[in-house]
Amino acid sequence: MASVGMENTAARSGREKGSKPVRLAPNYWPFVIPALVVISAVIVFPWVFTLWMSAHRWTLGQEQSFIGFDNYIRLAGDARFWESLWHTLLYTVLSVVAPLFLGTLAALVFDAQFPLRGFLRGVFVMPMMATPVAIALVWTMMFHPQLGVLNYLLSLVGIGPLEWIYNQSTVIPSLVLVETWQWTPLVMLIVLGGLASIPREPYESAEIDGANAWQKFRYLTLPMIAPFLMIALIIRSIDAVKSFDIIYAMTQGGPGTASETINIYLYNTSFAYYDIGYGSAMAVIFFIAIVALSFVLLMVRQRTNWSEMEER
Amino acid sequence: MTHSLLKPTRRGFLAGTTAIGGSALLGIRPASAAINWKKHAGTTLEVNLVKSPRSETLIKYLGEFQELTGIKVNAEATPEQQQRQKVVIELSSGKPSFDVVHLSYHVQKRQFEKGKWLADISGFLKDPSLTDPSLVEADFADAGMQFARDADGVLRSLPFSVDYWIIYWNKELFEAKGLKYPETFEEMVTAAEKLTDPSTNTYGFVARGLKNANTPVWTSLMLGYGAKPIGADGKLATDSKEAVEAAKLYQRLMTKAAPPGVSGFNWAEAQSAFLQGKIGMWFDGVGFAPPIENPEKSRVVGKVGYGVMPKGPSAQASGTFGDGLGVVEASTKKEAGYLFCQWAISHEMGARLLQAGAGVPFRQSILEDRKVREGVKMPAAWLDAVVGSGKISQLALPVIIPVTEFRDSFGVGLTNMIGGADPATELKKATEQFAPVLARSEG
Amino acid sequence: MKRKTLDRIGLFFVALVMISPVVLFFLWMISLSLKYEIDNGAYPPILIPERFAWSNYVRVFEENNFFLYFWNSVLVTGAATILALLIGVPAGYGIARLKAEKSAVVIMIARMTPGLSFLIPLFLLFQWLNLLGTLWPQIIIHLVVTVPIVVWIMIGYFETTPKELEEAASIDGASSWQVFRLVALPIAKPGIVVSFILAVIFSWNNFVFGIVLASRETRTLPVAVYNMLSFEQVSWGPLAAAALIVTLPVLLLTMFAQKQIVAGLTAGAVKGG
Amino acid sequence: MASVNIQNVQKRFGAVRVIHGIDIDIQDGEFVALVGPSGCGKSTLLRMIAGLEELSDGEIRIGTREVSNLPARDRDIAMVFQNYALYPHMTVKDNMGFALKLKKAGAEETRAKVDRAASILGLESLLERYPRQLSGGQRQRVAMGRALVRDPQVFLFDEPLSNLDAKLRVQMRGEIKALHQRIGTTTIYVTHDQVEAMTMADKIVVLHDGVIEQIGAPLELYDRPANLFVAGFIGSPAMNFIRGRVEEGVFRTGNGLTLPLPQSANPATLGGRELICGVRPEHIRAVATGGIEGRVELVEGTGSEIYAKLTCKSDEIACLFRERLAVRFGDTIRIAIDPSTVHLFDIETGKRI
Repeated sequence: MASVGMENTAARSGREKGSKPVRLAPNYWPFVIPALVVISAVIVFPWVFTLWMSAHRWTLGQEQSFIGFDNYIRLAGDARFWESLWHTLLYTVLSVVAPLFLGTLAALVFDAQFPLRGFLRGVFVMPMMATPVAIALVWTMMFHPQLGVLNYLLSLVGIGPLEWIYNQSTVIPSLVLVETWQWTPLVMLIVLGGLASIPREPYESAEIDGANAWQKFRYLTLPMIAPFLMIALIIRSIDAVKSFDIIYAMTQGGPGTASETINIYLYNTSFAYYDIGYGSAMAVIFFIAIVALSFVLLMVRQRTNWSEMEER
Repeated sequence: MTHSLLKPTRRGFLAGTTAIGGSALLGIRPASAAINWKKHAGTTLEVNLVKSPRSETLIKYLGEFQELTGIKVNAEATPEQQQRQKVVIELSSGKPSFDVVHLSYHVQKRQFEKGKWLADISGFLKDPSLTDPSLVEADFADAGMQFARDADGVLRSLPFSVDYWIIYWNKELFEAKGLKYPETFEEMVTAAEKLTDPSTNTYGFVARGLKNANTPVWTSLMLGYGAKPIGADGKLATDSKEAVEAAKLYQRLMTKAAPPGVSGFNWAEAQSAFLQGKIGMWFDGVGFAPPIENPEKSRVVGKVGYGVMPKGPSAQASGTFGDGLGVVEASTKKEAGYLFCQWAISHEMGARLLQAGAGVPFRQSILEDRKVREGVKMPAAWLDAVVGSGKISQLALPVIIPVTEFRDSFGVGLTNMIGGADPATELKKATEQFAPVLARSEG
Repeated sequence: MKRKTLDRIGLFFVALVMISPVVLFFLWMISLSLKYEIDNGAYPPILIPERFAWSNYVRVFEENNFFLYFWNSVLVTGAATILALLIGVPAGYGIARLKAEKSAVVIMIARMTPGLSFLIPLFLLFQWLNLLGTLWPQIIIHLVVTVPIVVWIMIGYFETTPKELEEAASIDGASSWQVFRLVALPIAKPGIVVSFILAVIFSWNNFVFGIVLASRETRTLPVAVYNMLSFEQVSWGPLAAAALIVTLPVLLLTMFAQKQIVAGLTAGAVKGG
Repeated sequence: MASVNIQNVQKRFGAVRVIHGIDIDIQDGEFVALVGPSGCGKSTLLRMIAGLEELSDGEIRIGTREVSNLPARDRDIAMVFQNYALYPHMTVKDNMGFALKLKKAGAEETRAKVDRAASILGLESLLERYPRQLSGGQRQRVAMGRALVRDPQVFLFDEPLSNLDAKLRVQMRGEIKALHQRIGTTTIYVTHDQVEAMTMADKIVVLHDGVIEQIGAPLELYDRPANLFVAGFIGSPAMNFIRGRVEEGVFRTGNGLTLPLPQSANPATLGGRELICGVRPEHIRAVATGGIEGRVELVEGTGSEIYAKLTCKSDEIACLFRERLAVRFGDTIRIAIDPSTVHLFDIETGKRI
């Protein structure tokens, strides 16, 4: 027990000098450090580097020079940038609202009991994880104004022909159609989870109080799934605002610049015009906007919480 | 700076054609005894190509080159847009992953020169141990040499294939309406409008409407009005009277006679539409004959005429584009790379290109070779159109660095015109938008 | 009772209507992939052609080295996922136990950042490290996607596992590493499954990074499919066939693991406050 | 087995002190209960003994070893948690053998020890089950079994019975006590339930706001609570506290109610000051005549006893009668208090006089 005694005196003398007592709680930093290193290298470093590039005039193949905020000033006066901002906004709002509405509807249906429910739900969910580029290419074929199957189907019911992604005024709604097709299942699954967590009693009591189906939905279901709708809204907003694959593969921002979102403009600036400095400034602004958006959404979410949600 | 290159090339082109008339006799064998093809046997070359029927022809016969030289070639072909992006990023980083690069002159020439990315190969060309005696600068169409030489006159690439824009026309539809192939712009428009009948889903004209892709359509039309996007004084002439006239013509064709949705059409959509037999005329590059004559893909096999661009009010001109192969300055295998370029533009490979309809070589000796011409699998009319276009060839895009921005800026305007916007206003707007970009690029 | 049966049949038909866009899309995709060009361009469209163009699939593999691209995709996705699990799971544990809210926010922002903005800096980094031309740049850049997902989901999981279990283990004589390996890790197994699936899907589907970083030998499937939009040839059939080949693995995964996927996707937002 | 010495142990969370310098001596083999209301610091103290929480100051010894700076795993203790903390991914057998596995004990030894603990606790038939397949009482037993297998120096219990229903709680209480008597390992038992503490412990430590209010044997605390807090906390129903003054040899409230003084009290020294008089409800008898008159405000009968609340001259007094009385709401009855059971407390300090 000699060693114990030594430890004992060492510890005591340590305390007498007024130093902090030895940490007993397990040290968790070793668990975090590898990830910290990787994240610094692949995430934080690019952030910082982008910031640095944005203060330079830097076009591939040409000399680079420090220009301070000039890229940002140029951005403020760039009509195409503001236009792309507007497209991003429109695209985001539409591709949040439509899936949210349809997804809720689908969840209400799939929450009920009917034959083959599990199988049908499985089919419904398929688009969600399909490779966006692959999907987009097939949609492009379907949207073809003369040869596409969609116009044919519409012609059967006497509508059309529409020009879909080939017309400046219909391109964004058409892209949103694809986005909706792909992401409605996600909303459906989230809301379905919400519906499953709703207690039965309020419905029984509402039944006794004489509520009809709509009233039950409006005054019970809707408020109770609100937090889940909020989750869906947040995820959808963040994904929609940075949507790239679908737009790039289908229209590359066209016709004209009618579907050019910030992300696409950013891509074109950096990789088609090689104007990396300017593209970086755009990336920085875009980044700030996304972060701001998500914080706003998170704040709103905390307000809509009717209870601390079940952890899982 | 740029205008010297933009001067009409017709004269030089014609001169080249006649001067080299006899060189076809020099034989088809690329393996001239003088060249030491095996000099770099064992080397591995990385070659970066634009995906196209041209590069596919190269890749198809790559085995022959490897056998000939003992050089191992890793050739990659990526779609044009991606290839351009990737190549520039790699080159500008100073350590490209390839030794030989395929470039589109009409888009990248200036940029490559400014970046000093390509090696000077004029020395190689004079070295008989590296170069076949048949390969002389004079054999190339004038446009090709203008493309290949930099501003100081140094040769930095070998012209590979030229692209003239022609009119593909559906003879059946023309006959049905009792129409002839148009001789002038005016006739072209009238024919297009007459052919158009939305009730049967038939349209008289199709061309690229998609932003960026559509700009060459307009600049090609502009040539017919005797104008170019950048005037002889080096200033932007994109809102000149001629430019506006060309844009009006574009607008008229694309709104009155083109299928719905054309503002989203690139060559692919236009081609799909034309192949279905419901389009009277299709205006695009010369390389689309193979799919048209392929019964697996086309409903118009044997029904298509190939026409030289009709005459405009001031001139008859065929918009000309081209690509070349260069050796990368940063490469450590420049000679091996040069051997590859030389093989790629050799008489034999050029003949294969032409015979398959995959592209048109810049070398006049190939075009003039009767034997080669006999082997062409495409209709004779196509070859006639090629040769005819060669005679009125003019560069259709300005030789500047920001070609992509140029095409984007004016492309948006043109797309807007299909949507009904006023050509003059759109061009003015685009010019104002593009002017500072151009200024910045050369600044 | 009868009323209820009728209701169920009604709902069944409503559900059929809801899935019809999905079914039609995939049917059409299959149809496109099995038709010759001439049938693909036909109007009115042909759903089931007289001759099936199996050659479309053959062409995809013959002309494009699709086996190599498939294998590249498997390697990139596999490595990026496994590496992300190796570093992300312990990190999620550490952050949850340290209650390091700030690092959690960094992770969340990383999840929201558009992938594009990472490309140039990392490209230069890879070049400096002389990694270009290998699969490593893609594996590493995919970590940008996979690590935040894994960490984020795992934080959520470890926060919900009772701390007392770990205290019990440490009283039982376990070191912190043993506590993690023998107690925390087995309990969080469902979370690991979820983050594995999502990391695989997101990595597999990623397209942006490949456009710039992939080359002939290192191309992954989504890029390869996009590259099939070759010049001067329209080939809807092979294109659709390739699209189908690319997306099939993840489609299967989605169908079998939809529950876990939702759990994972919502985890971030649930814990997002 | 070992004694446990706690000297001047303090705990601060930032600027907030939750434990203010505590000293406890626990003899080898003793069963000590730490009781107090929630938030009094008893669990924190236990966790400091366990090594799950750092000491801000002071020291803890187990046997002769100073353990304040040793991690939990080196302290040779076993702990039973409130919600059992069974490893959900291990069978009962593996749960119980986990500590031995970590010690790299042989398979034979592990099996023998687990079997022995299982037989003590009657878990033999459950060894292959997973925690989720067990009832609450069974889980509780497995948690104890896990501690038992360790054969540690000290057992720590953190409110182990609070998740059980009332009947099971009483049963398990007995079992733990029996177990301790059989094995004799030093045990520290945290609870907020004074009944548990009273019934099980050799020694009770009453904690309140991070300080020890009193340490003593159960009956000592009951009979001679050191202060108002302990007096009110120990015993159920709680002691009556009545404000008043000592006047003319009796205790008189502001409403004029008079109560007897304990014999030990010296009226002379206590006169004039305001004091608190404490009387346990069970020490009040009903009498036919004399005593104090009161109106019945509330009656609750359990069969074995009757709990009544009276108003005596506007002062409220709670009584617990062991005999069956026919009292109803509104009745007037008479009660008597044995002076020997009366406690007096200083109103300022709360200390017993």
